[in-house]
Amino acid sequence: MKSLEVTLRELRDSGRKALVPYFMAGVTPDWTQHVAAAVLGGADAIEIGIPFSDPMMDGIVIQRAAERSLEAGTTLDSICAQLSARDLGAPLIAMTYYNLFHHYGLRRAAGLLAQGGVVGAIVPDLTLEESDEWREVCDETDIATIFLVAPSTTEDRFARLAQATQGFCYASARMAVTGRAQGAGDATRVVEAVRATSDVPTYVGIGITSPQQAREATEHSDGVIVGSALVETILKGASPADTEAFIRTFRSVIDE
Amino acid sequence: MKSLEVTLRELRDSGRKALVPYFMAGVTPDWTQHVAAAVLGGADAIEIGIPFSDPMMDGIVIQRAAERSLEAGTTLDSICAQLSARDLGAPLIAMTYYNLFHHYGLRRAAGLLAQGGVVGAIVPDLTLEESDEWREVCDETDIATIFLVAPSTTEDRFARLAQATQGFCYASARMAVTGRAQGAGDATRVVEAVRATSDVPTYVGIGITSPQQAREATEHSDGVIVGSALVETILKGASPADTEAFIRTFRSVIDE
Amino acid sequence: MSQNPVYMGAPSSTGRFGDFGGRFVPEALMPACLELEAAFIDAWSDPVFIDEYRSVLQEFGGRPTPVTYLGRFSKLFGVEVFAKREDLAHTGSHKINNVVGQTLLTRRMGKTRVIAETGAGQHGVATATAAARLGLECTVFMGELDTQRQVLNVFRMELLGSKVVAVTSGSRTLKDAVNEAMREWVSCVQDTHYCLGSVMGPHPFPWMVREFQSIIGQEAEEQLRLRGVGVPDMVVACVGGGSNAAGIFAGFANSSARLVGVEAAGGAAVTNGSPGILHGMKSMLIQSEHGQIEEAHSISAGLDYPGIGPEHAYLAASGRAEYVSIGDEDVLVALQTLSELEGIIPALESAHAVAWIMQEAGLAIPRGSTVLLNLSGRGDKDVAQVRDILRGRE
Amino acid sequence: MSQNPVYMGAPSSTGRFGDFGGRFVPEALMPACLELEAAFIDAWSDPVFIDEYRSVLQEFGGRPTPVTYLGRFSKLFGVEVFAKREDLAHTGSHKINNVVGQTLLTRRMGKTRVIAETGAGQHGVATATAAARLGLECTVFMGELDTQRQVLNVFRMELLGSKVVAVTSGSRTLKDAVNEAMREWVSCVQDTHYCLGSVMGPHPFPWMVREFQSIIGQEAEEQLRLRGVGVPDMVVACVGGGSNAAGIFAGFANSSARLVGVEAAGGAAVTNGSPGILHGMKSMLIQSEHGQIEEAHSISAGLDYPGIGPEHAYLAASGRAEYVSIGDEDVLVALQTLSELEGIIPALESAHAVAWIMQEAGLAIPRGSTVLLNLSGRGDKDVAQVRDILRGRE
Ligand SMILES: Cc1ncc(COP(=O)(O)O)c(C=O)c1O
Ligand SMILES: Cc1ncc(COP(=O)(O)O)c(C=O)c1O
Repeated sequence: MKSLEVTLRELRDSGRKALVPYFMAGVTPDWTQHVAAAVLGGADAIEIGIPFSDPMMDGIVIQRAAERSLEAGTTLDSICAQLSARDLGAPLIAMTYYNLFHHYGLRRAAGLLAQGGVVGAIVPDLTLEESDEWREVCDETDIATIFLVAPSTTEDRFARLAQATQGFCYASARMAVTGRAQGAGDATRVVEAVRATSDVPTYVGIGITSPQQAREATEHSDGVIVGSALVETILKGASPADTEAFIRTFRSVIDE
Repeated sequence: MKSLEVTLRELRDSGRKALVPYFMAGVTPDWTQHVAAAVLGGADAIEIGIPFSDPMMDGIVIQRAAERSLEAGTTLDSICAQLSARDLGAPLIAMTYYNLFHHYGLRRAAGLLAQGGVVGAIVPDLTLEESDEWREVCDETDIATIFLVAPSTTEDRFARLAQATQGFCYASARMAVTGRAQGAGDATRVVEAVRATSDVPTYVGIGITSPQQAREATEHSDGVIVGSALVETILKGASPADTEAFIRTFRSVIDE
Repeated sequence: MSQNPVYMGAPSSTGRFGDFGGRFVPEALMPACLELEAAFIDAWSDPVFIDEYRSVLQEFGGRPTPVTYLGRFSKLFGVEVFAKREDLAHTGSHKINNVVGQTLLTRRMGKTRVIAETGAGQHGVATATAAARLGLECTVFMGELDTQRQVLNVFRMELLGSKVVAVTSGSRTLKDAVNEAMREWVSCVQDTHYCLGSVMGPHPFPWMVREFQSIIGQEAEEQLRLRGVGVPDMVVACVGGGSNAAGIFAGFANSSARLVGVEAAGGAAVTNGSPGILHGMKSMLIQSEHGQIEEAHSISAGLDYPGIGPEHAYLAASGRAEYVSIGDEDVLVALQTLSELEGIIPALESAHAVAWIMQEAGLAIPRGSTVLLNLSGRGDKDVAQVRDILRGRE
Repeated sequence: MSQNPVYMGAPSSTGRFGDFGGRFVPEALMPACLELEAAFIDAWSDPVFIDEYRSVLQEFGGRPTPVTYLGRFSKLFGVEVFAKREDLAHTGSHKINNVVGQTLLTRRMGKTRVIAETGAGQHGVATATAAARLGLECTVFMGELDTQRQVLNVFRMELLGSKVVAVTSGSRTLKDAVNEAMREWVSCVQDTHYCLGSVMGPHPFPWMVREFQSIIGQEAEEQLRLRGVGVPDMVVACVGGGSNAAGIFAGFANSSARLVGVEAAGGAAVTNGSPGILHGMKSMLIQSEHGQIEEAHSISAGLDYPGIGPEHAYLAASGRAEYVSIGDEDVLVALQTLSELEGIIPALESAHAVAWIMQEAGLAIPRGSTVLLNLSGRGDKDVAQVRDILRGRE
């Protein structure tokens, strides 16, 4: 079992609902400080978005963040170098599209991530069927491969994805890309479908924009992922302190 | 034999080359004074252009004159009324397109012309083949039907046209509409082709713009028609006195 | 025993259809008209020529064009409408049929150049196209106003190697372009053929152009027959000069089908005109009380003509065909309706025929009738204009 | 005994053509891709479906399109060129073949709506057309820049009853329109089919679109055979995503004909690209050293795509087909040359293939070779742009 999953299972067993914010790497020069602030504010793990020119699964907010980051010259190397320069105090999970890893070479990409302290990877356009190679490479490191399930996922796929995912299972609350819809949507049904075949921690994402929604989502799941809502504040100029406060609010409402 | 032909044959027999200027009726309020001036200057007969919206055989100068005349409200009635008001001192030959006569009704049109003292008609889009009705109507009056021949006319047609034409035969010097080309062109050949089958007076037109050209054309023919060159001066504001001078110049060069 | 007259055969030897047609041209053009008549009669009875004409239309022109059943349109209006798809012919309308025939004839007559008139540019582009294919020189006359309204069609002709001459006389539109082409023809009959764009002009043009277009009706007749529809109750086509209508009527002239020609309300020569002589022919014309030809006005440049081909004048006079008219507003609605229901954007010209069917379904067209609609051209040429009109209203 | 590989059959069960293809989509779309794959396999072995597909293409789409011998062009360049005339298909290009297939499949799957991406608007107009015919709702995604460059095509789609959404992300062109259509599809897979416009995207799209386009090659093969030309020495087509090329290659994949795909120099995914993953497929892509997809640049919007269909990547890798590229200047000259010599104004896309033939006649194409050129579309959509460019130089 990958270390990420060990950590997240322990978290669940401790009774704490996981709060996983998403940051776009390189979107501002001080982005790692935002990450550190989020950890201070109560984040349990961090999703690190690695910008890609064609983010098929992302809505307008994360697209803009990716564009801004790419314009600033961000690359996979530069991100991993920045990450390896400091310990951010929580498990880091990379989130990006498969072309980047493919282009760098899977082994080289995984090596860079591992050097940056990354312990998990979400690759939304990498289907289970196409993932063998990547998973083998990850298994040479401690990087967990995290799969998504969606409201449209069929029964047999729920089973296979829940078996295959490592660390946690990412349950899309809705049929939507990031930042498009709001609220828990079909989360309960999706989470239950995963639980029916696996006891892997299951987090709800896509559409969680308010602390209240996060709280509702954790009522039937093990944690939440907060993406566009947070990225938007950073695009609008939030400071690391603002980010800490943002996360703290979510934390406290979830923990109420 | 129509009176026009009698007159023109006498003219030829007298050794004088005919000079036939063309005027666009109604182009200026004083157009009939231009006609009278031309007769004073030495014109032997007058072509009276009756404006038509679609003058297929006319170049840009006569088109513009027709447009101007139509804008001023000229109609076949108004022209004939003006003509019947005074004796202009020379045979008048109407020149227009067949639709006008057809629209008025052939008999009515011919009647109006006759009342206006018109003794001949040139209808360039009325082919010999389509002319029976019109000729019959004209034969109820003293209006001569004048046909054109052209450089493209074939031998058999030369014969038939020269037989059919009354008053004179209009020999196009060139394959062109009025006011397009200059000089005598194929005139000699065309005139000779007419003469080979008929002794009707034969006048050269289309392309006669200078007294010198007129003179050359009359060397092998019985007369000339001067159209666009004259109309252009009137469009540019020539007075009846100018017109008289214009004609006088042609007359004297022709008679030299 | 009374004999039914035979419609749409050859005209009289003087080019008459009943009282209409004939030949009213300057003597300078008579030999060319006679030469053309002889050449056409000769060619049209020569299997080699006919073969080439047909195979060029097939291999180059995209014939046969299909007949499309307009399912959703038919359902909505309660009549069974089949569209003959001239919009799919090369250059986007039926005009190609005629120019392929005439350019082949040009070459056969040993001439090396064609001239043509054009309104919106459809016939000009078609002529430029057929001329390019044969390497004939080509000059197109176009009213100055039209050259400004249709800059892209001017450029298209130039791309195809033709020269476009802007005509500055008269109303500076189609009627004047015809005049100017005739004038030009006078000066170059020797080596030049005047490739007239519709069933108009002096004999043999109305007959010849109809013959070159009758492939539309022949195909449609066979297509409907093979598909079990048989003779339709009605054949409907728009009428400018009348070539697409003549072409499709030709396939049904002596059948039981009612023939309906739809003119633009602002250029309805049959409804509002009277007999007269223009452009070498005797036909129905819109003219003033003093016999001056009036300007037509239509949203569709191709119907913006104050006359109609002489054979139509005859078909109207004899009662064999009916002629109706449709205004600009209804045309716009028809264009939109056919686009949305059937995925076919018709030319504004063709939309006149569509509009009449929409207007008369259940009235002049009994419910359940089978209607053959001639979709004479595609609307691509018109979308900029339609957009401007519709946007201007928002 | 060594066996020749069979080209252009079905891909592997995971949608691979050699190393290329596959399915790289969000999990949310996987069920839809699987459903589509099953539906296509079922439909494509159902004679009733195939019959309807073919008869719609015939009666509505204008098929078969002819093969035209380019006589004057051939003479000038010393090679025998035959053009497959997709420019004569309804809506002006081969795109109609694909959308007729996909919209019929949409209805068969019980879905009531389609979405599509479009660059210049050709595929958008085609989709809007086929959707209108079946009464399907239709939304087309188009880069904001493209909506500005192609206002008339936007209006055309609207006339056809479609909604056009301007995509404001990324480079605001075709690539981003695909991303946005995929995103939209995630939120509406239930009732909506994504009608992809080329042989790209996740399995089964590259295969399915090729199958729907292979009617081009089948027809051409038969047409050349019946006319005694037989198998041509070479088959040449332009390549954006690669659907028209795949369609015509399909008729000759296992023949002796050389297959040549012509990319735009500014979007030459085979020549200048490297393997990567985009828009659901693994293929050759133009990308930066850091793995970011680059923008393509071409005078022709339809070739302005940084990738190529995966089967082409495979045909290139296996050596069965050659891929070359042509720059904007040569394309302009080719467009003018074909227009003047043959009376066919090609689409800028298709003019790439023409330009390559002009460039290589007597060189890579031996004198006297028979060449089948896929004239994928007509240039009417491009004349305004070409005019602006040429006028700008005067
Ligand atoms: C598409 C289309 N339909 C009809 C016409 C009218 O001509 P005709 O009445 O000769 O068919 C035109 C003329 O340009 C046209 O382009
Ligand atoms: C006429 C034409 N040809 C070619 C293409 C390129 O697409 P593909 O490579 O899929 O045939 C397009 C795309 O819009 C097109 O419109």
